[in-house]
Amino acid sequence: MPQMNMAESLNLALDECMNADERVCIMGEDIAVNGGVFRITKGLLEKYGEDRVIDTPLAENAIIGTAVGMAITGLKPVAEIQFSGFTMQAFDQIEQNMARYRNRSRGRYPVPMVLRTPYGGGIRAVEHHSESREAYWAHTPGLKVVIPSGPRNARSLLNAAINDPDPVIFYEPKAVYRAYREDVPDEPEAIEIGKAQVVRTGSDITLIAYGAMMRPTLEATEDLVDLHNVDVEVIDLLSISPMDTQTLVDSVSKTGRCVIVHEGPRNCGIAAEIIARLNEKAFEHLEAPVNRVTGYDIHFPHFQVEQHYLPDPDTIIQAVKQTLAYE
Amino acid sequence: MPQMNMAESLNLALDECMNADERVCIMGEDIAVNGGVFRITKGLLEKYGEDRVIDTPLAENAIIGTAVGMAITGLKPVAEIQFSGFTMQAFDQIEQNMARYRNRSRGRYPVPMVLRTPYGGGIRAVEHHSESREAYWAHTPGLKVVIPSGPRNARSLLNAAINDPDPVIFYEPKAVYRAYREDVPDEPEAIEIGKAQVVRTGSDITLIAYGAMMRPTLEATEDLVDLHNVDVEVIDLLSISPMDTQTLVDSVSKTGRCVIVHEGPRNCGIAAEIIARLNEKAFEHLEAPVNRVTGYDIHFPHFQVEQHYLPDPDTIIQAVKQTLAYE
Amino acid sequence: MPKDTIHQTQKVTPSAPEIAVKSSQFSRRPTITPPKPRRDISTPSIALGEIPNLQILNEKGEVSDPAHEPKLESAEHLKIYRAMILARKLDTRMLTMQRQGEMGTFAPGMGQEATQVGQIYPLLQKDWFSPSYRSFGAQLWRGWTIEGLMLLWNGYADGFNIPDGVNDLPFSIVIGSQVATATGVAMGLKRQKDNAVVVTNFGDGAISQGIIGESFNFAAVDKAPIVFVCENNGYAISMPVQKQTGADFLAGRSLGYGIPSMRVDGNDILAMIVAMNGAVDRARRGEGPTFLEAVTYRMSLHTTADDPKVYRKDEEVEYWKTRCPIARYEKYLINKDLLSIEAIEKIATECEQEVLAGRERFRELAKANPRVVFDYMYQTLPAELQEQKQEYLNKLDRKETDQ
Amino acid sequence: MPKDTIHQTQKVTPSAPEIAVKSSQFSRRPTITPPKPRRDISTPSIALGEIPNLQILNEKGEVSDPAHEPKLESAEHLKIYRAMILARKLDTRMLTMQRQGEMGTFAPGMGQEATQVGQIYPLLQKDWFSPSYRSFGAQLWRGWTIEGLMLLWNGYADGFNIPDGVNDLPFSIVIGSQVATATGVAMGLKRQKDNAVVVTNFGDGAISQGIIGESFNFAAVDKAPIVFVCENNGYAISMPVQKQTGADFLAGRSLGYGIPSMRVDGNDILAMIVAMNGAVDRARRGEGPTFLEAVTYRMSLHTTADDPKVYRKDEEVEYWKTRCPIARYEKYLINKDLLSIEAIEKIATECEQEVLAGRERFRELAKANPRVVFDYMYQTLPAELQEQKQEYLNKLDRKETDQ
Ligand SMILES: Cc1ncc(C[n+]2csc(CCOP(=O)(O)OP(=O)(O)O)c2C)c(N)n1
Ligand SMILES: Cc1ncc(C[n+]2csc(CCOP(=O)(O)OP(=O)(O)O)c2C)c(N)n1
Ligand SMILES: [Mg+2]
Ligand SMILES: [Mg+2]
Repeated sequence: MPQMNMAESLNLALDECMNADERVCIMGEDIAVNGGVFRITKGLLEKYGEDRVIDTPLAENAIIGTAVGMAITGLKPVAEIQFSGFTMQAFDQIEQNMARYRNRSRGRYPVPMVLRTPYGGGIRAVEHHSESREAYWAHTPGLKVVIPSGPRNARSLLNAAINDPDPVIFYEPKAVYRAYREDVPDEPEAIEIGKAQVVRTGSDITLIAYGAMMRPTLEATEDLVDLHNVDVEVIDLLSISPMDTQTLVDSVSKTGRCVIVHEGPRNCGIAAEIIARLNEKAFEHLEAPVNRVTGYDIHFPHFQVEQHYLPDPDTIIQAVKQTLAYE
Repeated sequence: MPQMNMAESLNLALDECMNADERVCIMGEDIAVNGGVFRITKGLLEKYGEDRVIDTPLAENAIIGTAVGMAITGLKPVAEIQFSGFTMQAFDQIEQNMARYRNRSRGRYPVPMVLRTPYGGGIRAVEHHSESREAYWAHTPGLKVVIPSGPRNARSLLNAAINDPDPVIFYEPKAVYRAYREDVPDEPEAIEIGKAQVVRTGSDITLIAYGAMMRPTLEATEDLVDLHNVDVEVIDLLSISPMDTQTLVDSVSKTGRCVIVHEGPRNCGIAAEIIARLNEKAFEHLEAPVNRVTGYDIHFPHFQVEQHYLPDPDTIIQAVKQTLAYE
Repeated sequence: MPKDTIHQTQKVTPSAPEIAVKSSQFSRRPTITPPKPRRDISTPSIALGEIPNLQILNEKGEVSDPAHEPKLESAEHLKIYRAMILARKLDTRMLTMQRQGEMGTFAPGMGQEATQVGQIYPLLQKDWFSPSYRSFGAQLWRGWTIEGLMLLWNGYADGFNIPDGVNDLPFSIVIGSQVATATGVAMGLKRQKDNAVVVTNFGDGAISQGIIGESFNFAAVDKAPIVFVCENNGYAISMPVQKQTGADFLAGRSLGYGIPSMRVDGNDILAMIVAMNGAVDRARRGEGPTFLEAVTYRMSLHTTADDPKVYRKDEEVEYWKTRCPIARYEKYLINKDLLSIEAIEKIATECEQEVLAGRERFRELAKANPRVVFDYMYQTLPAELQEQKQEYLNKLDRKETDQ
Repeated sequence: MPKDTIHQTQKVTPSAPEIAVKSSQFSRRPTITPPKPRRDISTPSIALGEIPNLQILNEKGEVSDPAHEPKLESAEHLKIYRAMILARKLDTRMLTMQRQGEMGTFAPGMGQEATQVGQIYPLLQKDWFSPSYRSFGAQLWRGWTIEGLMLLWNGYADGFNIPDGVNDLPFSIVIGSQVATATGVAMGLKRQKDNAVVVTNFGDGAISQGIIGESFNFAAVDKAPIVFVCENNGYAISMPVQKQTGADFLAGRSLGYGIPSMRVDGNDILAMIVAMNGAVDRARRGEGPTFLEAVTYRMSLHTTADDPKVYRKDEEVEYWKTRCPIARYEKYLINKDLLSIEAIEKIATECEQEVLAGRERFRELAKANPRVVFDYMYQTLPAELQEQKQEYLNKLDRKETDQ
């Protein structure tokens, strides 16, 4: 099992999917000759040629719009949007065609495509390069939304997304791309879109996070367990929509307390939806208000202060303490 | 006090704002010569001339983008997007300029503009003409989002939106445009963006709704009060973002039970956010899970069956009964 | 018209004027490569060439450009004529149905029959068509059924079922949106090397949408096999095309993207067929996209919810009636002895019957099934949607009990 | 350069070639009104006219088009030259700072100094400028400070403070986005009749964005006082302009919208000044928008995160070094006896000092205040955000205690 960082494991997933299925093609700005600004598509042009590795002109809406058309003819396009902030440009084609074509053609034209895009803060980037707006897509019927948290699950999740018969938004935590390496099995692992992963079992409180927020969450967990003697259960959501409500409900029904962590804005964010579901299905087990540790409802700040905006282990620990203290 | 329907009262608000402040100008597709496809801007071209009543070319993104620019020069543009489904085309300029310019210019260029758009189902319209996606905007920092429910509050709320120093998304429940008439005072009433209205006080359960959903909610209320002997408290949210959390918390703290009604998709919708806030601030008072009566996470169906998609009094009554039955 | 014969149209000769040459200054690929300057700016100016205009039949039905008059067999002429009549009959009938409460808001196509039938005439069955909403005429030719169109405009999901053997996309209500999908389809077909082409249409208002420019660019860069047809019918709802653009005509819009273009009299079926034939052939030969501006007129309402009296003069409509595409073609066919007054009446009656028969089938089929609204969302409905579906079905059950 | 003198530039004579005439076929307003056909298509074709190319100084610094050589005072020439040197010095210094960890990722402008300074030279203080991110050179001229630019590229919000007396918009990172805002500003200025104009710039990649086409259209229809400048520097990150478009050049892109255009040698400061002067005058006279394609070259990296070796050859960069806009202008000024080797060195040293002084101020100012991130969201912070702000401030307090 080779050690890989997430950039490499995503590249591996693309490579193996393109190798296995010649309908898979990739497209986006600077993804061919340049191998992508984060080098996720490096080397694929040389292997699969211009027809399947397509450097597109600079227009996100048309990237998604044409990918939908290509999918309708039977291809499986994986379109990259260079930064998730620029999915706004493609909102029209995402909401109006990508998410709808199966339904509006009454099943005749499914859209088995993937929109890959790096999201989130933490790399000292300029304006519009640190957004986390997965909630927009969760609120959009017809899409699936998944977010890996590490090299290993990134590879399997991307593989699953590419092989999914429906359109998938694949958010890549760019802060994790080169953050660490981990063992990645030679063969792709089966992973089901729609399933969360309990990464640590515990009995005192449930911590729910995903993507780049798994790292501060796990860091906080370590402290909580080691220094504060709190037996934390940690869930990596992985699939934002559909969501593995059952796993969340089971966990919180057991622990009675919960903290949810994400970096996107709070208002109508993913945490709100999780709370609504826990309210519906674990109400009688809740011993304290579910706590949200999220980004604020402000624009992502300039990078000198981004670390203060982003949820960090300390804030998570505070929230856990507060939630545990609730009587 | 003349009786007016909502189409007329909105027209009145535009007229009085344009009359009072010559910086106010209106723009959009078919709004000048044609007076708008719903006739909300009727007669204004004749009164205020081409420079202030602008028929734009057919491009929503540029409508919002140029409105932002006009606002930066000191005008107060009120831009109409013909149907809220087509705000998707303008997502880019809404999120990236309209919502951000005050902040990115460090206060130098506020954007005192309004985006008016008819939303929601119920008028037997074709695809893409019945969407309710106010949650997108609530999730977007920098915006305010308001939705009137009747002729009288529509007029005051639009007046407040136009006079607000920040960008406001103004959703108009098109099913209500001509649904009924009510007394509208001659003078605009002071109304504060960010405040909800308790339209009926009660002690058993809180019903929260807004926009077009106020009608089925009030109808359900009548039945609940008259036939089922339930003392319902009803809140018209009016302002979706910012939200009048305090009024909601006070009400639910009193009643202990709550049902929220909206027609947009459920996942990450406004109801989820309300539940999250009640969970945070009224937890100890909740006697039952807060119930959501919302649109489903599917595309708005073709109009022959739209009445089944939309929340109706019966469904609301069922939800109230279920919530009251919870022990 | 029997479906299997539709796509066996006759090869059109002579061919269209050579548009690629005439606007070649725009479509010439770069020849200067580094290390020389990428763009040579040492000449005092760049000549832009010209855009051909094409009209073959003038408004009196006379041949004004004999060099381009297509040599079509009589049967072919009658097939085309009939398709235009059928489109108009459907239009008229649906308007009546709408006024009688049997039809939803829809967008009549009256006056655009030549543009409609001409734009898909050269397509084979394997080719694709991605239309806007005002495209009955073309859709009927492509194999969509009368009852299907009636269903969908009356709010029944079943209207969106794409008939067997038809490759087309369902029409799009979102202005301009279908053009991006169409471009993607063309890019996909090209990669699958099956030599099929795509036609997409949009209005004079639609061309203001950025996505159409983006699509032009993608198609040009990819040399995708697609023909873009702008049906300039004079209005986008209330907005006259003169206020929609600062240019004098729309045909120039594609040139800056390197896509050759032509302006066609869209009320002249022969010009439409010849122009489209040339453009489709170009696409099929792998020479990339073409753009046509078809100059026509919306003789009827924008939609049945519209009142054109607010924004246009009756005299203008009257004027355009004299340019009616059907009348013009009729005169031509009569002059050529291909059509008699009796034949005209016979065809009119047949088409009316066909529409009425379609309406009968529509009436039989017009049963809304509210239970299916979840069924085409995903290949497999996720658990959370299964729950919502159950909740929804319970609601339906309850309603039925209540009733 | 003292701020108050910046905007007192000399009136430029002779004027630019008459572009409005040369491409008049596109900008001519409709003359035929109903009941005649809105669009006359009876002529066999529409001649498109031509796009002027403008180069005044060739790469050797010789005057290649004496008819258009602007008659500028010596002091004016030196001011312009100095502005170009200052831009390059800032660029070079920031690259060093970035490599030394004192600067965030930024987009160097080396090679584009003539395009930069030329495009805002004719602007008055009351005019507006809405630039893309690669616009140091122009922003310095407009009154943005060195320390401000350093601050913002190094992630300090204070860098976005717009200096007093400067009307400009902060540059935009979102490709194409600034063009819509600029168009709206122009529409706003026109309505307020204060006779000011707007210049906006964008790249050869940006022009693929639909919003730019939409903005062209809005500006043309409104006759808004704006000049669109496309800095065609050959690349959009790794994408050569030849793959970005199917056309041979970009200047044609606006014609289909009815906006006249010109191609300018963007490495020729005199051509840039003359072309911009004509375009700005046109706008100020109320004649509407103009589009200029400035052909230049990005001599440096896309951003400091980029490695151009992956996608372009050294020999290409070498070739373009011979076309350096500064060297070319220097030769011209030396030939004209306006500049000596000593003067060149003196100006270089002064500019270097100015940049270093700016860096000093930057270092003093470079204190991030995390406490203000909520402060410019709304005029009055809503209650729920006040709560979030408090939560956030508590977190900061806690951190400070922790440290
Ligand atoms: C994106 C979008 N914006 C607005 C509308 C509303 N609308 C429907 S038709 C129409 C005018 C279209 O005019 P044109 O493109 O000329 O086509 P025509 O109706 O004349 O066939 C408008 C504005 C829409 N359907 N989609
Ligand atoms: C909407 C959007 N899409 C993508 C990007 C990422 N991006 C930044 S610069 C760039 C290339 C721009 O090229 P060009 O317009 O030629 O300007 P240049 O960088 O050459 O000055 C890209 C793709 C962005 N900033 N905004
Ligand atoms: Mg039209
Ligand atoms: Mg460039």
